[in-house]
Amino acid sequence: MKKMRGIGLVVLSAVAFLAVAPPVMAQGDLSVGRKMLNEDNPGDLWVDIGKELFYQKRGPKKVSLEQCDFGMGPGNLPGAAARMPRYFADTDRVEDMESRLITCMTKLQGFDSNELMKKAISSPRSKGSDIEALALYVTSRSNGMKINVTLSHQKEYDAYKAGEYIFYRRNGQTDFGCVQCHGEPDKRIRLQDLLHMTVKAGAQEVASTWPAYRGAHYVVRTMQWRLNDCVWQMRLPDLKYGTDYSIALTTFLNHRGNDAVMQVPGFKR
Amino acid sequence: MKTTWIKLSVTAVVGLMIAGCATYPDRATTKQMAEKMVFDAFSASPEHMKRLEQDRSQQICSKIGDEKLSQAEAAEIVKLARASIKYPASGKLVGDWKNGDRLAHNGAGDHIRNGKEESRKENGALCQNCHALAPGEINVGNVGPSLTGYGKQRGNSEAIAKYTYEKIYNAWVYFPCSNMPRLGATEHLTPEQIVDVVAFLIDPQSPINK
Amino acid sequence: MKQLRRNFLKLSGGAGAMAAVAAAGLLKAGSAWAAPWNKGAFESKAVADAQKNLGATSLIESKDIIITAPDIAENGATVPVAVTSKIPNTQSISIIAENNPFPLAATFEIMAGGEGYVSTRIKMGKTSDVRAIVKADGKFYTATKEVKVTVGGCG
Amino acid sequence: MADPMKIRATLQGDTADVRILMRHPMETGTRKTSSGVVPLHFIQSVIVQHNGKTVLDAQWSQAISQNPFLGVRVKGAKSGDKISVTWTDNKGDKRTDEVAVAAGS
Repeated sequence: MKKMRGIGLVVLSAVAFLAVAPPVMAQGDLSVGRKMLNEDNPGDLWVDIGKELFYQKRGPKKVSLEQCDFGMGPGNLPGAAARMPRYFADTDRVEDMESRLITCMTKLQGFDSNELMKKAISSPRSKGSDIEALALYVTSRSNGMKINVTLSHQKEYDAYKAGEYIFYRRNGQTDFGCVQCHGEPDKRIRLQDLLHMTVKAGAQEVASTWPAYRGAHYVVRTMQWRLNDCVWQMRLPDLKYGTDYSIALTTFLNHRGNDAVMQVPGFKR
Repeated sequence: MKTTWIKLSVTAVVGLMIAGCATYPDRATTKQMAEKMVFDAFSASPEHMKRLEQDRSQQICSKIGDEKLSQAEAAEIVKLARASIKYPASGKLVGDWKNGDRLAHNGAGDHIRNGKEESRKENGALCQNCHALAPGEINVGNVGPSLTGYGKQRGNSEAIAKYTYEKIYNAWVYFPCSNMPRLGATEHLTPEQIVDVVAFLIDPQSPINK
Repeated sequence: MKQLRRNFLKLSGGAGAMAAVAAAGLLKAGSAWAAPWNKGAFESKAVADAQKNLGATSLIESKDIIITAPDIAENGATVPVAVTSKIPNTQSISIIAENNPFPLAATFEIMAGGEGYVSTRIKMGKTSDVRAIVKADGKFYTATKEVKVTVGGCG
Repeated sequence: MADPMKIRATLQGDTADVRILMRHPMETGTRKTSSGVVPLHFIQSVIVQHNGKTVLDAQWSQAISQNPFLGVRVKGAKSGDKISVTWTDNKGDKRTDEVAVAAGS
């Protein structure tokens, strides 16, 4: 230990370091911070909020969501999210977590679906939306279980193939499809890592980490938000909530992400 | 005629399902379903909805999985790209590198939120999002190749200026279906903006060549 | 005695604070006693002033202070920073983000039974040295680590 | 008013590894929204106690991130010991939560 003459010395050495630092070196330098953020994820705070919302009697019909069937029978949550999106006979449609929640909140609780969708994606720095918290809670009940999105109903096959088609479909001012950013390993937009989704490991990360806490927004986000933001960056118009487009893309990615172990909330920059 | 055919194929699929043999839809059916999904998924003015419509080049370039571009398709892309390129009225292809530097670091323009187009004086050139630029810059992407030392390696001849201008205007003229947006052809950038970016890339004084 | 004085300071902090203290039953035995908030240090705009207000007139550079933080922060609004002090009798750890408008982010007083370790997350407006100041046996020790902050997104 | 914290306290040898997540806006007083500047609102004090004895007395500024995290280590802990955490913000809001130290894995 030696006495320091002042801050100037430290600043000088920092400048010297900058001058010799290699230009770009993302992965290694970022991993320390990512590990620290992942270990203690504020998104965990929303699991309990979602749980409370799930069991509360809510909506015009004043009932809880305990009778909501996520594919494993009414109220049977463990493992249900790991198998979604999937076909639901009551709506004769393939649904993902967000669209299924809207179905149940509309049919069972009597909420207005347009109102729900309007509020589904919360403002950054807010307390988050009900659907964000509920989606996290229900998905967290599959934590530790393997993703197992099976294709058996014809509509599931259709969703998968349509999702694949959309993944590669180039459009808009940027000429982008999803694959332009997510088709190669170790790519970044500026410093932000892009998952390599055309290989299993990348698809597995998608399938097992949403809903996630979005650090820059301080709220929990669902996959639907991720897709909205992607198409915004692609310069496409406003993506509607819970459409077959999103469900198809999610079916495509989650099916390819099978066998990943669910661990939500994820932590995203 | 066409719809009848699709109806028939859907019936066939339903038939299969009942027999317990649901399977992947064929190519034409997939396209039909997915295209409908695309146009049902967005709420926008007719003008903004047009962004979802693919032009001929985008259609060709939307290869699924490992599908490859054929020789004939590549030739068609190059031809379409060549035809798209417009040059600045001044005829000068090298502009102000300082403005080009600013544009290269600007990732904005053409976004749509809540039905409204981003209000900006001008669009950014988006370079920084995908390319390494001046030496030592950290906050740069790597989806495209590094542009550090671009002019140092290639020089700043008229031929290089023309190549660079065309590459930015419509990258597909040299690399059919590459990941790079056709920045001039889609009117994201004006010819006048592109010449400034050309200067940023090839001018020996530009920080990218230091 | 000392605790009573602290509590008095707390109470004099305004009616709102007083109501909160009373409502929370802070006056009961065994409840948490907070040291008064170091207004001078937290409101200092210069690093040197913040240091002075912490009582640290001279700093000894120490390798026994380990700052764990990313070299590059992906999001300046949430920069994880952990400080481990191996200096015996560590009494407090302060975290300073030198280029922030108000550099002092936090001060942790560590009592007997606490270990010389804290981990938290701070906001950083721009690339800066993160400085830890450790008080041990009445002396002040320090270490720094640079964290580069980039703006996120493609905005 | 204030939302519950999430506290994990796990024994590692005779030290409890304590990890605390809190929900709080941690407003810097400079953020502008369409309805004006959001007033300064942040946690100023966090106290961590081990079986009723204060082991950490923290003072924070508005530079601590929204939805704060605090990690500390408490020496001489046993499984079942009580760890309690109390935060107080600049508006006088406060919150106390408590957990028992869990045996390490």
